[in-house]
Amino acid sequence: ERGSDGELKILFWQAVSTMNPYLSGGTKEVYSASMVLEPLARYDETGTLVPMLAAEIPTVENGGVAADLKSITWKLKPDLKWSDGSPVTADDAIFTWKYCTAPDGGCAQSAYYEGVTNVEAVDPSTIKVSFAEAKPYPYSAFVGAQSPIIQAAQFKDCLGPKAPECTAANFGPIGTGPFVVKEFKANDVITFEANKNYRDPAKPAFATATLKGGGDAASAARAVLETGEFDYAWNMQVEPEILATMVAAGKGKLVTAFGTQVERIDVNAFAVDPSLGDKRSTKEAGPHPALKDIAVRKALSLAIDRDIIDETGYGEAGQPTCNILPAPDIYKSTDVDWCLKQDLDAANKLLDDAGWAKGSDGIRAKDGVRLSFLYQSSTNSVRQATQALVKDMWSQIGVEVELRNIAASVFFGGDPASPDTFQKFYADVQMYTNNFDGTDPEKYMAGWMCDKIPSPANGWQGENIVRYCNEDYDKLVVELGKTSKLEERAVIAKKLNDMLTNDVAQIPLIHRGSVSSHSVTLEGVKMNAWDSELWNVADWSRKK
Amino acid sequence: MFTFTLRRLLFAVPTLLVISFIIFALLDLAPSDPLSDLPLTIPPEVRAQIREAMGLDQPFFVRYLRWLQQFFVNEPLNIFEQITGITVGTGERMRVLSWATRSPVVDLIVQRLPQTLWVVGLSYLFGVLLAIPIGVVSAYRQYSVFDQIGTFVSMVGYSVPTFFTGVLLIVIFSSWLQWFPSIYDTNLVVNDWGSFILQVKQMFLPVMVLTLYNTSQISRFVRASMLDNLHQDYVRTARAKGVKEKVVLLVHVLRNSLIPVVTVIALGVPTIFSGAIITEQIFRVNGLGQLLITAIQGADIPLVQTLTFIFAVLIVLFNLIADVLYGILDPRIRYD
Amino acid sequence: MVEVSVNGNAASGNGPVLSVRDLTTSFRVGGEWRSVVKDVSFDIAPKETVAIVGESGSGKSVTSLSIMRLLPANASRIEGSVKLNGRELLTLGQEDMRKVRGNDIAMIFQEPMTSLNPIFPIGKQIAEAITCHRDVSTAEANAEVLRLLDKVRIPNAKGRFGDYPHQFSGGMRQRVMIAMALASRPKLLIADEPTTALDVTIQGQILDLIKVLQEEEGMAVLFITHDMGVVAEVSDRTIVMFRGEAVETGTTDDIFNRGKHPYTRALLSAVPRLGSMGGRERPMRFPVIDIATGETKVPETEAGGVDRTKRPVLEVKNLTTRFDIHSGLFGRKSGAVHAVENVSFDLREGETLSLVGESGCGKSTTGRSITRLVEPTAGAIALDGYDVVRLDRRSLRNMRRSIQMVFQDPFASLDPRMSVGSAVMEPFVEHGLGSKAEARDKAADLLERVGLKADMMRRYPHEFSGGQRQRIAIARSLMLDPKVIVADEAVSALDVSIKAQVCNLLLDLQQSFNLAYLFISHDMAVVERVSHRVAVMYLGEIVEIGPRQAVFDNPQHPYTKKLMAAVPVPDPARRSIRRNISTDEIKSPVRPVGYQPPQRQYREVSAGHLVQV
Amino acid sequence: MTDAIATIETKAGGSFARDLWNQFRAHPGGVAGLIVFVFIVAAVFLGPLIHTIDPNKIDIRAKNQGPSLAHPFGTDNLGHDMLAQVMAGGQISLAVGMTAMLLALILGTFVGVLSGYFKRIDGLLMRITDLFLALPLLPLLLVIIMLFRDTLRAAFGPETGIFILIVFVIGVTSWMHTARIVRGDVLAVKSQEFVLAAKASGMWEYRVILKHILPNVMSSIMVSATLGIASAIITESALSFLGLGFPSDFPTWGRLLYDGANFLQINPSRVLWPGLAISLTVLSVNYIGDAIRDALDPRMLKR
Ligand SMILES: Nc1ncnc2c1ncn2[C@@H]1O[C@H](COP(=O)(O)OP(=O)(O)OP(=O)(O)O)[C@@H](O)[C@H]1O
Ligand SMILES: Nc1ncnc2c1ncn2[C@@H]1O[C@H](COP(=O)(O)OP(=O)(O)OP(=O)(O)O)[C@@H](O)[C@H]1O
Ligand SMILES: [Mg+2]
Ligand SMILES: [Mg+2]
Repeated sequence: ERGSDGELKILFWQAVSTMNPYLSGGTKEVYSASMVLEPLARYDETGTLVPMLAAEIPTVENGGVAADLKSITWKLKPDLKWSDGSPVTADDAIFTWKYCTAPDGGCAQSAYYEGVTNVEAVDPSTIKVSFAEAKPYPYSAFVGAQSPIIQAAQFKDCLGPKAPECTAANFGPIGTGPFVVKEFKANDVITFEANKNYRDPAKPAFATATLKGGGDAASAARAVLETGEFDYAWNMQVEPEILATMVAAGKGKLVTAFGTQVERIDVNAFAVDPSLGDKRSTKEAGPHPALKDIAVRKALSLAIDRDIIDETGYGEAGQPTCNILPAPDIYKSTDVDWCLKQDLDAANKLLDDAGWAKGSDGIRAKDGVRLSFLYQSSTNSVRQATQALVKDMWSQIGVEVELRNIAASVFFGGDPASPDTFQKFYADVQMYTNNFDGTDPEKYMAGWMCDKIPSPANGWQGENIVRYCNEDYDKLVVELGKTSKLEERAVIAKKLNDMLTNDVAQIPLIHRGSVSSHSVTLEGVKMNAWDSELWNVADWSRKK
Repeated sequence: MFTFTLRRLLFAVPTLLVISFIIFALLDLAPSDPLSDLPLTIPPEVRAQIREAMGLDQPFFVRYLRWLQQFFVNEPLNIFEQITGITVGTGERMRVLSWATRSPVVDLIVQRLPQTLWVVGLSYLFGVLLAIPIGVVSAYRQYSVFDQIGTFVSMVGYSVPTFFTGVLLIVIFSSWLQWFPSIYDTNLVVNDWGSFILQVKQMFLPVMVLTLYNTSQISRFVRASMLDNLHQDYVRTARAKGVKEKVVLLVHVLRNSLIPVVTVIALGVPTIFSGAIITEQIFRVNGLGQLLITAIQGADIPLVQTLTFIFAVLIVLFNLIADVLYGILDPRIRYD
Repeated sequence: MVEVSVNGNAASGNGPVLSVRDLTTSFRVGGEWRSVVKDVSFDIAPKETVAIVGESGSGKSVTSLSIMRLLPANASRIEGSVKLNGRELLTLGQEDMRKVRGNDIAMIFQEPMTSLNPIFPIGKQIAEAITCHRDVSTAEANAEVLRLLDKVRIPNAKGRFGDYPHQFSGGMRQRVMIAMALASRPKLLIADEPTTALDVTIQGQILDLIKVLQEEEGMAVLFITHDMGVVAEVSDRTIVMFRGEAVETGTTDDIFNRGKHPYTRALLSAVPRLGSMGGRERPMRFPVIDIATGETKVPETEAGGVDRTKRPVLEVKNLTTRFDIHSGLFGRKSGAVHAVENVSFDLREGETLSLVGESGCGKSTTGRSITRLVEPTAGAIALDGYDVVRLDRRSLRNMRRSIQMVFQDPFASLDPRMSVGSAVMEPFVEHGLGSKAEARDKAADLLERVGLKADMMRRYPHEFSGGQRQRIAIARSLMLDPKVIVADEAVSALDVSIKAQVCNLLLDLQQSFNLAYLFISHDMAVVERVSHRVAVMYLGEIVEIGPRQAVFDNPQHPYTKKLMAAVPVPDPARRSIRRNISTDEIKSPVRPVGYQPPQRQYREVSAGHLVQV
Repeated sequence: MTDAIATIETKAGGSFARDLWNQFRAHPGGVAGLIVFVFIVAAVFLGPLIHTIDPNKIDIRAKNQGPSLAHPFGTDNLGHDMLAQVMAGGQISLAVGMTAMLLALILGTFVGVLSGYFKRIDGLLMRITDLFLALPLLPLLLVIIMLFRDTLRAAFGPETGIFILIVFVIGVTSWMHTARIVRGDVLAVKSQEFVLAAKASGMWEYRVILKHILPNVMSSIMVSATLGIASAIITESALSFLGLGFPSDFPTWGRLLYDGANFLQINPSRVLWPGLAISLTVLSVNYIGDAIRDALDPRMLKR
């Protein structure tokens, strides 16, 4: 029964800064907004699309998707109401599209509306989205937690440059979800209460909810697992043994879901010697003197014991992997596994055969090029532990490593003036996690194309961080774009993945899952890696 | 004294302008990026649009001047309007907006102020209130057991870093004993005895850690200053008059000793407002310190700029207040 | 006055107010007890004034503080007996003792500058002395304070009730202290060097005041001083202390005329007496008497004369130095301290010109202007061929080799963290006049010249006495072979006997090196002894200048006369003479912007003796 | 004659330094502090000669161990030997503490002396002090790292380079208190007659400052120095705590403490030892500072 279970206490150790996912693309903002705002459809815990505001998922079969793949038509559920009682109509969806695509609005999710030429109301409850070109995978606009429908009435004066000025709306959007924002304290705490107009009269079970922010992952874990002060905490990036002791307290448990995140080590294809100055890490610098040799790259990958890394840094939240595209299942390649097991002998042999001989200092060298690498990553205790482990492992094959960690705000920041961004990659190798939204890998795999290499020309804005360039690969990607059949797409995607791994364009390490913790008294949590973790918060309840 | 104050105030304006410029330039130069915590899945074009919406594509001076206008004209006008209800002009003017939250920075600060004042301010107050008697007794009974112990404890108090004591206390009192919550609830409204107890409980650990630190530091000052004054000629005069020892100590010596201490205390007040970054972080008190550190980590330049600038204003102001207090308390000092 | 024998039990009708027997006071220094007052016994009869006299460090203050029991309890030990009207004080409980202090025995201290609490208005501080012994209302106490302030002759008592100590001059502060001491009509007043820190004129005022009040109130006074002149003026009986012991006790008259102990005689011989130079033209050394034997070690001899035919080494013409006062919002100039106004004089080799005048009249500023330690506003200074006012930095540095300074405070004028050897060598080394070894030889030589041993060079200033320090400072000033030495109150802070020694030293050095001294002092008696010529300054101007003999024997300007009259006369016979000195504070030299100093005319009384008209 | 008296009272001979040492010895806290500090320094720099495990050696099988004979302080979650780490961390922390303190001291003294001695630039310098008080440390660190890291890395190698950066940042942001205190002292010393005497003897101003002013403000400078070491160690720790600072394979006490904090329950010694090391160092240094101040107290020198 709605409101019968009292208060739900959620802890996000990174605090939420706004409730409008269009203004901040941050995961925490998207998740918290998903308690209030809903899209037409979203992914369930298995990565399957399920209708939310829509009555059903449009497909070519049911006619919802046009045969030429150039439009998709959604039907709203009947009698949908905003939390203020007004009806949800197709106009709200149209407005949402306009809102996110308005010039100077800085909409963080505009990628979801890419290629959309028009959104129109067929009737008050039917929305037609048209695309410029055929879209083999048309579920982007209004799908997933990143692209929810906002109320036209509330945001009508907030278009374009005015968007940030509508503080009240951004902090307390009117939605259709199970909860309503009662009070929003930016970067601190959000108080919710149950939405009286929620379409399921029995839900949510909780009368109120608070979402508290701040602190660090370990203390958040402690608050749920050990002291029981909170019901749910997100993103438990904590050393596994610590989590294990906390879980032993018996107040809570961990839940994990695996999405598409892969912790990887990028190997730079271009030379990065500091003497090259601004040419560093660009085509002009020429190929990397050591890493251009596939034997070296392969040896590096072989020398890594991914199990140990997983065990010390990830535990349940990670699995060793050789794939850069680890999920969903249909796209997951099973062909490459040569790197899963550490094989120092094979690695040493590879290097010996390739002529990299150990010098008096134990470091291998060939033609005056020493295998001495600068290995950078963002500041984060798990990453630093991994760095230390990898350094140790590589030292066993005669490779010397200098570690560097850079504040995340710099490393992942795009400041073109900073030498320390991961896009500039002024290092031999670097480590971070990347993934893609939703379940379709096409755009993600396109990120290794030759023209996506970051360079001063494109303001270092390109997804091909490793500077991989392979014509065959590019051709396959183009083919993928033309293929609409799921099975065929999967075959191509796996091929792409295998190419990347076998060429050692980068070294995949760990397939990372999202881990959250919840109190043993909380029921109904279905951990979801494809959408907001709070996607089914309406179904949560207190164990009696 | 009045003209001295006025002159210093006038002089403070260019000083603050220079400071604000330097801070702005520093923040602008810093390589951290407000978009860095966005998922990597957000494509570069979208990032460029977001930057543009933040005004980041504008030249440095334009942004600085705009901030100046927003901070010195718009925000005060806004406060004026809120207080008086009179609308000046169109009433529509750009406020200083945080990049991360897209909300007015001043509102954020106002929201954070209570926690910081409660926790950091209260511990400062406790620190002062405890430090004075401790310092007085320590000095009066120099080299006594009390003094030795007091000296040791206060040494420990400011030698042991708060991030060590803090973590230790949380594990002991929150995790093992479960006496106090490990997370500060900013939503708690104190309206009855029960909630008051809760409030006291959640403030206890951070306030204790900070109070220990503050007490240690200030009591050292009080002690030193008392010792300086205890051997002054006028104390002998007072005794020779037959004044009671208590009065000698508490009226003659203490009053004189407090003059330098008061200025030290005044100079320390701005640090209340900067929050105790690490302590707030450890005890999850979402106060100004936490706001500042998240803003810095998130490269939220308008927020960092405004916070640090307010901090600079407080520093300059309390420097002045310290000087003026000195002049008021010590009749020998006459500026002008 | 009643004659009371030393061991007071033969007292007439009423016994002694205070009776001290075998007082021994020790301090714990580094774990050991060291007595600094040994077996001192004396009595004070009602209405009697007893003086304790002795060198610095002889235990005078400790004696008085022992009586009051104001010494630090844990580091001091008092033995013997102190009886106040027959009541033993040393065994009294803390609270009872407190009731004695300020009530039965009151005390005034040496340093009026620091003995008052700086942050309370003086009215309040005096009232406190009343309220802590008597249960009176605030209004009554305040009325009483006003009466007391009137009594100690503070002009406009009502208006100054709420003023703070720093708003008073030294003399006025000492009056406040006296008022405070009188608040409960004590039976005994202990005055510990109440005038030492004050100017001559002010000293005279305070001495007079104490005498008058004593008569009015009928209290006994224990007067502590090192100045025999003061003793002669105030006391009925005198106790001479030497190294913690009372070496001689008797009526003041006896002590002065028939003192037996060699130390007493040494003290007396060293006292400069105004008028003792009558008829002599040139400066004269002080006699120095050996304490052990009582024999004169250094006889009085006349110093050298001055060759008046040579060009002066220093010529000062119309020197004016003003310090601007800024105030208001933009710090505009709102006035100026006219510290030195239109001062002219000259100085020849081997000559001593003394600048005298009360505190703040601009003596030091004149000295500093000549050395360009402060920038003169106008005027011309010719020193040994340098045009001082117009020198650039480099030649200024060279110029300073010709003129050196010796300062008042021997404790402040040496760097406490530099060995005296380095301190003396420093100027020589800094000017690159020779090697380190040469510097050392010269310094050693000079140290011996000033009566110290060359092997003291490695010691630090705190290991020397005040007199020794002043010798070191003098040695340092000689290091550069200067022509002129500005001695700014160089002997004022020293004890009588040491003062005599240092003056003798200065005279000796003058003869050996043919030095010219600009001798700045407010001590007329010393000035009379050491100078060839004298200039009297008042409010920044020279009001009278001329050969010493002429000025002292025939003072013309009223201010000069006033100064002369203020000097205490070390002759108990002339004790009852009162000076009738006004109670004014010193006039301020602060003038508004645009103030035009009046044109002064000088009248020549006799050859070289000029007086402002 | 009185000269004779005074000479009796003076202790025969004795240099300034010896006096100082004698005074220092009379302060039990200071002596204890000195012993502890010397012990820590010795342990940190000589200890590795006895306990020869490489601090960066990873032995993953021996992770999270409690104290044992092989690992007296236990091991961390990667199997690093904690004792070796604490010793290596101590070398860096102490070196950072000392050098950053020296830098802050030099800057603070420089500014303090100038603004105390030259009235004309006093206002300006004090306002600059205000500016530095207001400067946010973290962005400054980021900027400085961005601007100078590569140059310094090229010139001094990665470790020394980052060391110089950290030291520079800590030094540059912590000289203000020294400056204020020194300024106050200079104002007091400047008005003493020996300074005037030195000037009157024709010394250059800078020589006066060097030879007379500086030695006389030494006592505050020394106290600032001891406080400075302490606060530099704490600041470095705080930087590590906030995730900036040295590279991760460069243990410092602050980083060890920070990394260990989460393991407090599993392995308390991970927090205890670095925490204790920081606290004891700072405590002993503070006591030493106290003793030095007492020993340099002019009241002690001037009888
Ligand atoms: N609190 C104390 N502890 C140790 N020694 C002391 C203390 N007070 C005074 N003395 C010593 O006692 C001796 C006598 O000192 P006292 O102050 O009585 O001299 P004084 O005759 O008053 O000299 P002055 O003329 O300089 O005032 C000195 O040697 C002094 O150093
Ligand atoms: N640097 C200065 N700035 C402003 N006023 C000053 C300065 N130096 C001296 N004065 C003022 O100039 C006047 C003369 O001072 P000066 O020191 O020359 O007097 P003095 O005759 O030496 O007195 P004393 O006997 O007290 O030493 C005093 O009123 C003093 O306050
Ligand atoms: Mg005395
Ligand atoms: Mg003077």
